Amino acid sequence: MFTVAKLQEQDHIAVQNQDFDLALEYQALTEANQSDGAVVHFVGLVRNNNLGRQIQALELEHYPAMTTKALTELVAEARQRWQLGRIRLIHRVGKLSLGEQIVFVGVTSTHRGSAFAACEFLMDQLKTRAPFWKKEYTSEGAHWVAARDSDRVKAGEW
Amino acid sequence: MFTVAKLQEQDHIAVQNQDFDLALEYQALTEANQSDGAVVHFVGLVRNNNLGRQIQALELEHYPAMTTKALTELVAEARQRWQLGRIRLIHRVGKLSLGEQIVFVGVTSTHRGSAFAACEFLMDQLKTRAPFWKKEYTSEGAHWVAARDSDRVKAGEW
Amino acid sequence: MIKVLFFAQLREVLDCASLELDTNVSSVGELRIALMQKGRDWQEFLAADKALAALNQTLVADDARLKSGDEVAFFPPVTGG
Amino acid sequence: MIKVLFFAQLREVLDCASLELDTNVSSVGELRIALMQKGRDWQEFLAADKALAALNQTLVADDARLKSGDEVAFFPPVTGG
Repeated sequence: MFTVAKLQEQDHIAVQNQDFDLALEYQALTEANQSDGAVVHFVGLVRNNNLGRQIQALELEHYPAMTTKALTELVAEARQRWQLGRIRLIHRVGKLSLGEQIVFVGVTSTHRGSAFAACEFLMDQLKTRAPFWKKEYTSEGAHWVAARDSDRVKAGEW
Repeated sequence: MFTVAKLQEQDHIAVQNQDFDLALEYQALTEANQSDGAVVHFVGLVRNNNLGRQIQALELEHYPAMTTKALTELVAEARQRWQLGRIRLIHRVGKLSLGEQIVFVGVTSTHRGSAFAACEFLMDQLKTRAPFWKKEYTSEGAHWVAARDSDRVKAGEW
Repeated sequence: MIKVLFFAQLREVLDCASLELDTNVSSVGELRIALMQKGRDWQEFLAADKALAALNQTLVADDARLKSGDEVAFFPPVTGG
Repeated sequence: MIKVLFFAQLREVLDCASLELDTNVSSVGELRIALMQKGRDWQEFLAADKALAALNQTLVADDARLKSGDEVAFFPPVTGG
């Protein structure tokens, strides 16, 4: 019933505490890759305000045994829908301060339309199907972030 | 009849011979910017193959008096359509080798949907409305690239 | 034997990260209902509209069948990215 | 006096980057037709379906009105990015 999605050699998925370096990610997407003319990056950062609350920090919990599996499936789905070159996806966990990087999705393709679509698809699906949860720390205390209806709608539109 | 679009202080438009550094562009989009949680980048590169032709290099010509004006108008249109943080747009001209960077569009926003849409909108409009022309150098000689119908269709869909 | 995991807010309000259940429930939905008997918080926060379920690390609907040795996780809608 | 510029393939096939025209044409379309009289290549490559026009650095349709001192550019559909 379930087939296990496998990561292609040129793809990279990581769930990690440590920060990532956008320049190195870009290098990994483009070096020795002269066939792809389009690179699209998404970076998600800890912003200072969510629904009117002043954020001081975030804590990201995940379900380790499931996370990589879920992300690998998303990458496989993206590859079924679009002709893509390389895909790199990094999600951080643990405590993150204001302004820190949370997530990176980088996609290359011969044409820009596929790269834009796949990058946004991966983010939209990750937001509803990958087992990460955010806890916000504000001046009024900590609380778990509620899922957004808009994220469910976006993910369903693909 | 025509109003002259003006660039906002946090925006950057450049048409230049020299290369750009993605890491510096990312820094300019994100530093001292704790309100925007989403960053989307597009980079266009010289790829080795276009419609079956083996590319060795590109030459990019432009209409200097018009280019910055056209790009400034596109950025102003993007700002009218979406709530955006910072926008940076760089287009190179002159002779470019295989694998070199041609164009950068970076957009930040509080939410990813706007950043993705504006970045793709800017690229799609630039492809049909900004006065740049590519000449391809192949093993069989040089020729001007023909405009793609698919680019006209994409630009018209916004 | 079924291994059950809880994450995020669910782990906190139930004050439970994991438990093992020797049970003959045959579906994720039956497991959910069995767990909801454990107390008022369990009843409230495990309700099908509040807690998603994953069977062996894949999101499933409540009619997914269970067998001994399975790992089931319950958690709130995800909020990463 | 109208300043006329040509770019890319157009500049190459017409072997002309710019010219100044003392003319009383009143629109971009009339200017286009006047220039098309200059030779076979001009006729072919300045045709409305092959050459876009910009008036004072803004893309315009052929009915855009001209006045002395204007800068008009003709060029093929753009291919940057």
